[in-house]
Amino acid sequence: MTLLLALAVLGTLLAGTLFAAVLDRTALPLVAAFGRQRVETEAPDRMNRDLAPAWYLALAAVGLSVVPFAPGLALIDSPVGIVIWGACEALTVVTVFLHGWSPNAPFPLIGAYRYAAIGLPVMLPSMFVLIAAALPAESLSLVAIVESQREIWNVVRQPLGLPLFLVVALALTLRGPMDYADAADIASGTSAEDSGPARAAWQVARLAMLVSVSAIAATVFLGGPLGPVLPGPVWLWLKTAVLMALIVWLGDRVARTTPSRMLGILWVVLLPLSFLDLVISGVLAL
Amino acid sequence: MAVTRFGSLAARAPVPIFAAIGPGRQADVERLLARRGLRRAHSPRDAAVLLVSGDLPDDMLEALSRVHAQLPHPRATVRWIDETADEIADRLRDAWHDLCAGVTDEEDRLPDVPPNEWKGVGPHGQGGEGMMGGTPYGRSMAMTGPDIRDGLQLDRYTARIGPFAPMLPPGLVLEVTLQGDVICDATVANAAFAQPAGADAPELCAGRVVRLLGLEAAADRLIEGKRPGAVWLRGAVPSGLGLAEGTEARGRLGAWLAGEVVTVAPVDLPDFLEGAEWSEAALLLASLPPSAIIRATRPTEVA
Amino acid sequence: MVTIGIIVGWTAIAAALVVLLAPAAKSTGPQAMPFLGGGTPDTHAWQRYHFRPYTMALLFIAFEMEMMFMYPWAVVFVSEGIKALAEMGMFLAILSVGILYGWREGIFRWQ
Amino acid sequence: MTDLAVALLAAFAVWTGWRVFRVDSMVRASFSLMLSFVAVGGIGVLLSAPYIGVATVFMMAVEMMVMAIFMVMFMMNPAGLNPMMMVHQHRLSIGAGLVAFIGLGAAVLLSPLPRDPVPEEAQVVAQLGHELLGPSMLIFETAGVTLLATMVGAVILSSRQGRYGAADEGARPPGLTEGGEPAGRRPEGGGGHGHHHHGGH
Repeated sequence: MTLLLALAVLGTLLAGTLFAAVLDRTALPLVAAFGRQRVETEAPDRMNRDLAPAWYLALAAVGLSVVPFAPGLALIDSPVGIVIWGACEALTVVTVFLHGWSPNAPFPLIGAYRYAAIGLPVMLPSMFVLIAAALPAESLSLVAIVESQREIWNVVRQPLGLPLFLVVALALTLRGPMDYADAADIASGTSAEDSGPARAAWQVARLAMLVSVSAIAATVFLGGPLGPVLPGPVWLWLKTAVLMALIVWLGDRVARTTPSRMLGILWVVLLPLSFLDLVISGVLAL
Repeated sequence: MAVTRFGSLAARAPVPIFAAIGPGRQADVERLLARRGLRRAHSPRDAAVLLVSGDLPDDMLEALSRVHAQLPHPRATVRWIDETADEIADRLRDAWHDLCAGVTDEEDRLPDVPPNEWKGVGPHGQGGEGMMGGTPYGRSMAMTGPDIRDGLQLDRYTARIGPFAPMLPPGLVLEVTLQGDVICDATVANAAFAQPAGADAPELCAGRVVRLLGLEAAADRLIEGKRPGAVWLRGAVPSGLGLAEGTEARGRLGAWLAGEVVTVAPVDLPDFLEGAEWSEAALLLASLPPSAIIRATRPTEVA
Repeated sequence: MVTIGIIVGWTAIAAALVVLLAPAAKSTGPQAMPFLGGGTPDTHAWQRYHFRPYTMALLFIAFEMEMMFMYPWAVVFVSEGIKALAEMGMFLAILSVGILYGWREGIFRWQ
Repeated sequence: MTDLAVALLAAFAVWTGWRVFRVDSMVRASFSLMLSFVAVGGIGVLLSAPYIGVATVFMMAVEMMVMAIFMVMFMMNPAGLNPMMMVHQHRLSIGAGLVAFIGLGAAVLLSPLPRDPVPEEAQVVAQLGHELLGPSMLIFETAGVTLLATMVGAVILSSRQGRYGAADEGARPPGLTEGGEPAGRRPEGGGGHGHHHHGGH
């Protein structure tokens, strides 16, 4: 059973990444990048440069592993599923920072520090909305959170939850309005010195993370594998695909403000909103 | 067989181009790269073809060679002198096809030497004494200085950015001293290249700002004369940024999106940039029409 | 046990994949230079980097610490009922004072 | 099997902990320490404390990120471009480390540990929650006030610009001797050299 689930996770990650590349229109550029030279910068931190995309990819895989593919069936069926996902988010910040730090070049370095400034406080709304989803389930396990949505999905129970989580998703996948790591004013930031296969590996990891974060959002807010007629995994895939398209669409349509202004918005607007979300969810759960 | 199939698949990807824009060609290049099938790379590391447009002054050739060297192999250079945009687009595609087929490549134009001699001197072979001394790997380490915002004595990073930096106006070389991402000191080391009035076209100016706001596709749509199809464009530009003659960056972007030409009297650029964060500085420069920037960086010609 | 195995497994696969797919290539001196649009740097980019929102980072650590109490709280929220709501309300109110204070002092700006 | 996994994780934690003092780069040192804590968190998970274990990983990822930022900000040669020695007072620190290790090891080996494994169906997270809302409520609320004090203290100590102007206005570094000349840099930019003193304002 474990092996079957591991294959399901791997297959979902591969197919999802391919789908994400098509959505993002980066499939062919990625193929082209694999055939090119990988430039080495002056005195880089080689170990961290090589491992940053690997960690990012691994975090995407671990994140997807806690998602139940059918009711009661997850590869990592842990009683603390959402805490594992939270740890994946925290480690993503570390990974993106290392990616920007390792080439020893100014624009990646600025991108790395900007991402640390934005990525850390972005985790707070994420934790609040996931905890709000755990209240009615009386458990931190994603399997239990799915079970608690048999009657009504969390997207209805906590209307602020999904929009706030989409902001987190944009930040985790370095997209559009929350892409402070790879912005245009710093010549694509942490990726500015990446070329060839290394660049492609980082972009693939970014797309894989899109699959994971969408699957988590589908599980927590849209009932995951629950649904009539079709089998559980198919429902999960459908919901994940819809959310992936939504996140890519948002990333292409919403403008990005300056990092210092976004920092203020995060603490002063989004954090109180996530407080409110928790209170609504708490009162409803009682 | 596998190699050729891989190559032909890669050749169908949009051509990754890094543009080195010369005098008078900014508008042409921006319109060209908004076309389908051509992709504007933000960094030469992401590009395969270097597009050199216009007549570059001799003192910019070394910078051009440096950018050329920074493209990964295999790479190609396409010069745009007086061909039409269609011809150049075809030549760019041909160059990319040749690269994918593995037929062509170009060598560096600069000698392969480290920036400074350093090996074998000092206790660790770093070329000097002490923990911060010497030029390890050919470069010295940044030294401390007071910050302009909070006075902390942390490192100051000085570099010349440009003339082909994608976030700055073409030709402009800024010598900046950064602490973190805040500009502590800025001087204009080379003026922006002269551009004809066509570069002030509202759709091009709006496209430049929108690109900095992270909306690549919307910027291309604007340049093609379509609606941007994006939200929070004006709102994303901080209010109070780039105040010149009573208009600020946000207002100028609004005017450009409405299709109006904006003229601004020359501003004191270093004064504008000092104390700004790098992202604000880039937005601010993009929010000034090229004519204003050119006059601002060439004070002698104004007088 | 299984959990740890799975996590270690994914990490090992990802690391092997990335290292195998992306072999490092030799670069010449000019090619290795950091990209500055044709410009040159005076020094290494690695520096005592002035991270502007440093006060925010300290406040964030304290806040994050507090969030760790909320996970076990969420599990027993329904069974403890109104007591849990009141207690967490009090806890969050205390910490909100900290955020309000930080906001008044302007720490969410680039210092 | 579990014993072997615990031993391997413990070995990894010790090795990465040792690496902290052997690498030159502050970033590498910080994240070596993080890996060490991640391994300890893994041990926590294996010892049937899933919440504490995973929360350790979560917290340490965040904290080591912030630590790396501050280490790079204030340390000389932060990236280790020149080789350097990461430790001071060698003998003393080795001695202190050995004493701590032996002391803690002895405490673990000599104290009577419970032998009965936690039953599969035990709701450890729920038990923790009931504990927090029941007997340990005072500790929990005290933590809230302590963290508030931490926040206020951190803001006061580190923020320069506040509502009432710059924090170092009229400030003067302490003297090297009691009542002596101020040492170090003056806020108005004295340059930090011992020889051109002008009285602080």
